[in-house]
Amino acid sequence: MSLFHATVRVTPRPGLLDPEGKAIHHALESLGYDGVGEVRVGKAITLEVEAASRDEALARVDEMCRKLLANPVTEDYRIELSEEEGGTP
Amino acid sequence: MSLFHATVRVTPRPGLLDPEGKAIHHALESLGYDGVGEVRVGKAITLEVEAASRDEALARVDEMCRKLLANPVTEDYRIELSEEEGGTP
Amino acid sequence: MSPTKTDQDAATPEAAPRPRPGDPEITPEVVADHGLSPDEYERVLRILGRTPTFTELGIFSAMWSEHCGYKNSKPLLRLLPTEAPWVIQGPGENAGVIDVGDGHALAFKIESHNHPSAVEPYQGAATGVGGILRDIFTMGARPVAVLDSIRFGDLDSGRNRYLFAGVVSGIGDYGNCVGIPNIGGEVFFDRAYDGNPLVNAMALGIMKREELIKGEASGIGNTLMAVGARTGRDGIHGATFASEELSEDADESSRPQVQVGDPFTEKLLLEASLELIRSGHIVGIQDMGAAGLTSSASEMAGRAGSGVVLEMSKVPVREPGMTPYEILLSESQERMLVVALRGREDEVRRILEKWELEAEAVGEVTDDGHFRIEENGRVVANIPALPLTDGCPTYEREGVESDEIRGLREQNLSEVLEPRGDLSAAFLDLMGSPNLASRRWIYEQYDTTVRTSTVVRPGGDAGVIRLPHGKRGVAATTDCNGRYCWLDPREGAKAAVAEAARNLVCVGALPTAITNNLNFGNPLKPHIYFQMREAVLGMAEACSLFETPVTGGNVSLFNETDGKAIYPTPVIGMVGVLDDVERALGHGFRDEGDAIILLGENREEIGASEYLYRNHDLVAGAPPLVDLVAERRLQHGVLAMVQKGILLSAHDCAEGGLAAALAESALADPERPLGLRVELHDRIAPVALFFGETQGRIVVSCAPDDVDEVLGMARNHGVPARVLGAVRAAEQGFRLDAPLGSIRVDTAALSERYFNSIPAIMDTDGDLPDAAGASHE
Amino acid sequence: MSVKLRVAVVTFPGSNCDHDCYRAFRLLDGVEPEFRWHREAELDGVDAVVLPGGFSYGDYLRAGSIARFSPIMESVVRFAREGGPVLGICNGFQILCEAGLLPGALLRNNGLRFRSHDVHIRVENPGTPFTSRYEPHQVLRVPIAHGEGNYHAAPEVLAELEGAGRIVFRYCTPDGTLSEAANPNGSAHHIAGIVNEAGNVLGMMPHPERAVEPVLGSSDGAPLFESLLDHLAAAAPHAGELTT
Ligand SMILES: Nc1ncnc2c1ncn2[C@@H]1O[C@H](COP(=O)(O)OP(=O)(O)O)[C@@H](O)[C@H]1O
Ligand SMILES: [Mg+2]
Repeated sequence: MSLFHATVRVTPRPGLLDPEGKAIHHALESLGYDGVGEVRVGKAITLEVEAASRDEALARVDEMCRKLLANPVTEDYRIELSEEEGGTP
Repeated sequence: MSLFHATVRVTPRPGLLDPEGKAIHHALESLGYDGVGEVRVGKAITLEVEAASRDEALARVDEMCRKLLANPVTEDYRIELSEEEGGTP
Repeated sequence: MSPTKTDQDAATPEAAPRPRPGDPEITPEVVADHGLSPDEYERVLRILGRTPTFTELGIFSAMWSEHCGYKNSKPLLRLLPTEAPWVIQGPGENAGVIDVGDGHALAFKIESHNHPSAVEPYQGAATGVGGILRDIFTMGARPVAVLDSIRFGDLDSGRNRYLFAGVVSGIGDYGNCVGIPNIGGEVFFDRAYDGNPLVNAMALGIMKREELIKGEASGIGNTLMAVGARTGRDGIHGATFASEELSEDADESSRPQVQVGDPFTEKLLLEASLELIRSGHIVGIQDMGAAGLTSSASEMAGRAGSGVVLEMSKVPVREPGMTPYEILLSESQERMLVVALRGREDEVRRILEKWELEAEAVGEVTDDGHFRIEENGRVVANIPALPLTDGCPTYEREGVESDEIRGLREQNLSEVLEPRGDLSAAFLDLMGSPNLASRRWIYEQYDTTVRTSTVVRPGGDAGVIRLPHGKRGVAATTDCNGRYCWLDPREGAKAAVAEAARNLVCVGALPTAITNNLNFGNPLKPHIYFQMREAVLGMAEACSLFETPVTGGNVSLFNETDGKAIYPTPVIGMVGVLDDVERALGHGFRDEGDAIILLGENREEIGASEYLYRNHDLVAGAPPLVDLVAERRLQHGVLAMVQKGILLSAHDCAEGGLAAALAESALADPERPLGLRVELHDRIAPVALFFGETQGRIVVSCAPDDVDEVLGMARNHGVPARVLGAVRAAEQGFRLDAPLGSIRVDTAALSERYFNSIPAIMDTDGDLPDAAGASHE
Repeated sequence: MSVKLRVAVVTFPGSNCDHDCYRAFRLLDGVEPEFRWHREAELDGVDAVVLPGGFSYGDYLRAGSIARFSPIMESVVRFAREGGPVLGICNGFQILCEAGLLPGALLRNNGLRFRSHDVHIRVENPGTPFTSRYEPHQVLRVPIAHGEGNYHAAPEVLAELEGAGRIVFRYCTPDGTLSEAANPNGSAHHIAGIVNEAGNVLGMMPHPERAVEPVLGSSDGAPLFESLLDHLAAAAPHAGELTT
């Protein structure tokens, strides 16, 4: 068993209004930053999972996403995985 | 000027309580996932910035983080940058 | 200045702890870093009969901080009246308790979280609400309402907008999640609070009289259990920190002291605690608040006259490798210390488990009167409990009034009394001042109706909730005008008490008791100590006369940034009782044609007013004087009228004066603003007549048929009264006429100004969900 | 001996309107509300289920996302599929969506802030078990108190809701007009409450249980609970067999 470090990025689905992203965009503008394109805000959930292999770890986290971490009606997700101790992203 | 695509990852500072992470951890456990280590929840903010160079883009986003995107008292941030069209991460 | 307590016995030498490997050595610098003066350290040496260990030094430092030890305020607090037949629990416990009839007892208290909120407004304010709720439910009472009294610098600064937005959402999110309605509060903006916002939260709880429980560690051999959230490294030395001035780089240096609140855990802890208290398995319970485990354990021992021993390795921690020092001084939120009957530990655990929380036995009650700390069986601290909790030196200092402030108070204001420009325009402008405009933007972020007991929501003179079963109710309000207190602390404090009581009678409640939050600057400065002393004396005088004893409160000193102090701000949180909540009255006019009556007298006072600040950028002149006896007659009179059921509305005149009070009553229902026509015959300067903040005035309305009765009752109570005019339809405008000037504004324009001013400031920018505006300008 | 109808009010960790719902039923005759802890597995013969408001599991992650895995939810889903009336208010609505008993999702309010005040809602469908005592297009005044009430669903789902009369309440002005200003959270089609296809599961963001007595400012919510009891009384032949 190895320990894997996962980051799950949950983002509002394209086309869905993201009022928080809009508010940040607006604030950046009023702070004088122009040329800032669309801003979108999602969640980044980091967790550690034990699994025998990278594939197994991925499968487990994917299941967690489908069940709990993301709402399929409104959100997409993406998983990044790295093995603890010298794992590569 | 090129367009850069930035992802800012904002995470609660180590040592600070992350009640949301705690609740998710608890939920994963009661769904039968064991061996899930600490869960922490942060934000992932994506935005596009125009800049003459990669360094300039980084500097701009860094400033945005300090001014607005991250709360210096409770959050750390990390910036990932990629140039639009064929940029490398 | 001299310490006022005699020294206590030294600790028994045989149990003396040895220094822990890795702990810093005790040097004069280390002592100074812990905020102890050389004299205070001398006293520590005498109490212990030896050099303290590092752990012990930390314990003394926290317990003898201003926040826990009340070094500079205790002698002053003794001047306050604390007794009445209806007081069940006065100062000294987690919260005061009064009898409110029908077998119900009301626990209530106010608490400040000023410093944490200055550093991190959202979490600072949220954890402030969490802390005050725990003070209530550790008494055995179910929290039923929250109020918040908050102050900021002017909103033209992005930093102040950021603090204001963060504080309001922190208060809201926490209380909303736990499910406690917010029923009122106050907010005030003035440059005196730049860099030093005040965040005072008050909570009320209801229990049956016999359910009262105290924070005492009694019963030798009983088990101390840590309950609720785990202990982390957050907020270490918060109590000491709260007792120092903020400096320019406060944000940098105070990072590790930020505590993060978890209202969800609080809600579980609330239910579990009430269940525990009712179960009979425990004899005492206390919040691990300021100075965490240290203060809760030593105070519980101190109150019971017992001792305690705690084993550090048993305390559930969030992070590995925490030292006893860290565990003892952590201010992690949502934790409790419980004294369980010996042998009932499993029953306690079962109750906590049901609520998905932990309970761990961490020590026991002893008979040796010592606060003893062990780490894997090795003694790391051993301090006599009583000298630790009660032996903190207290200081009576000399107070001297500042010449500058006296000068401002005595400033001649006759020039500003001359009308300048258009009174109507001045009035419209004034009603858009953040100090007078509708506070809807704030309280619409607060759940005000959860628990289905809120009879009068925020927006009126005081909030009202009904008690379970039957018709009785409780009303509450917070009040204090810092400008009045700055210019004249004694009069200002009296005015705060008087206004609070006035607010309560307006909704039909009999004022019964107060809690207070003394927010001041650095008490070591004579002119600040003068403010404290004068304010306490004014408060004492008013409370005695109104028969509203003080059952508890909080002191927050050192509210200074770079040497500049806030206004002295002794916030009054007052509660009152209603026999029948169906009689509770609102402040809004009802219908066209209703008569508008003024109770009380107009005087030519303009000092310390919002008008002066806004129009002349001036905080000067004498604040309005309170005639306490006349005030009491007025309050009795209004209460009698409300109880008789002949009034349709009642509203007191406060900031912004008579014109503002009339406008607030006319605009009470945003969906149905009303107009009015009022004629005044006072031959006093119009700015004073319209905008002066003379005390002791209440605007009431009644049906035309009841005018004679209202005037008659006023006469019987010795209250000056006269009909001012009548409520009109919105289309007929808002018109005030006086011999020397008049105001005529369009109701719609007035309404727009009143309701939209704060949103217009806050909803543009500088008010993002998180760190917006955090950058220093 | 009169037999009382039984209504289960489910308490999740973090629920805070459970007592309010309980009380709303308590004010009526012929019904016995009972609290059910979320860990109980069985509903055990109750006539209706209420998922109350609050912050189950702190609303962490997404409102309702964790509560829907509570042990009792399996029974609630079964009960609903068998046609039993289920009422989800505020957080209860969010849980119903997360559990898939109702379509769509509740997003963060478009103004990004928690909103707590009275709103007006229009009864769009008086033909449900929860609304029979209301007139068509009757306007009610009830409080809201939520941070995530912005109803969202795919266009085809919205079309289906519209077409089948499954939108039960919409936010409106006091005179019943639909307007953006009267929509407190940005909900699609001004939706304040919807039912499932069979009509027996209602989810709504406003709090009818907080508007059941004049002293609280409004009693416009009371007929909702009365409607439900009418429905249960008419549809519960088994009620006579129970013992009290
Ligand atoms: N911070 C706050 N939280 C909740 N309610 C508030 C707050 N500030 C003001 N309010 C409410 O707004 C209304 C007006 O406040 P204020 O002008 O201080 O009233 P008054 O002068 O009658 O004491 C009151 O009902 C008060 O409870
Ligand atoms: Mg006031």
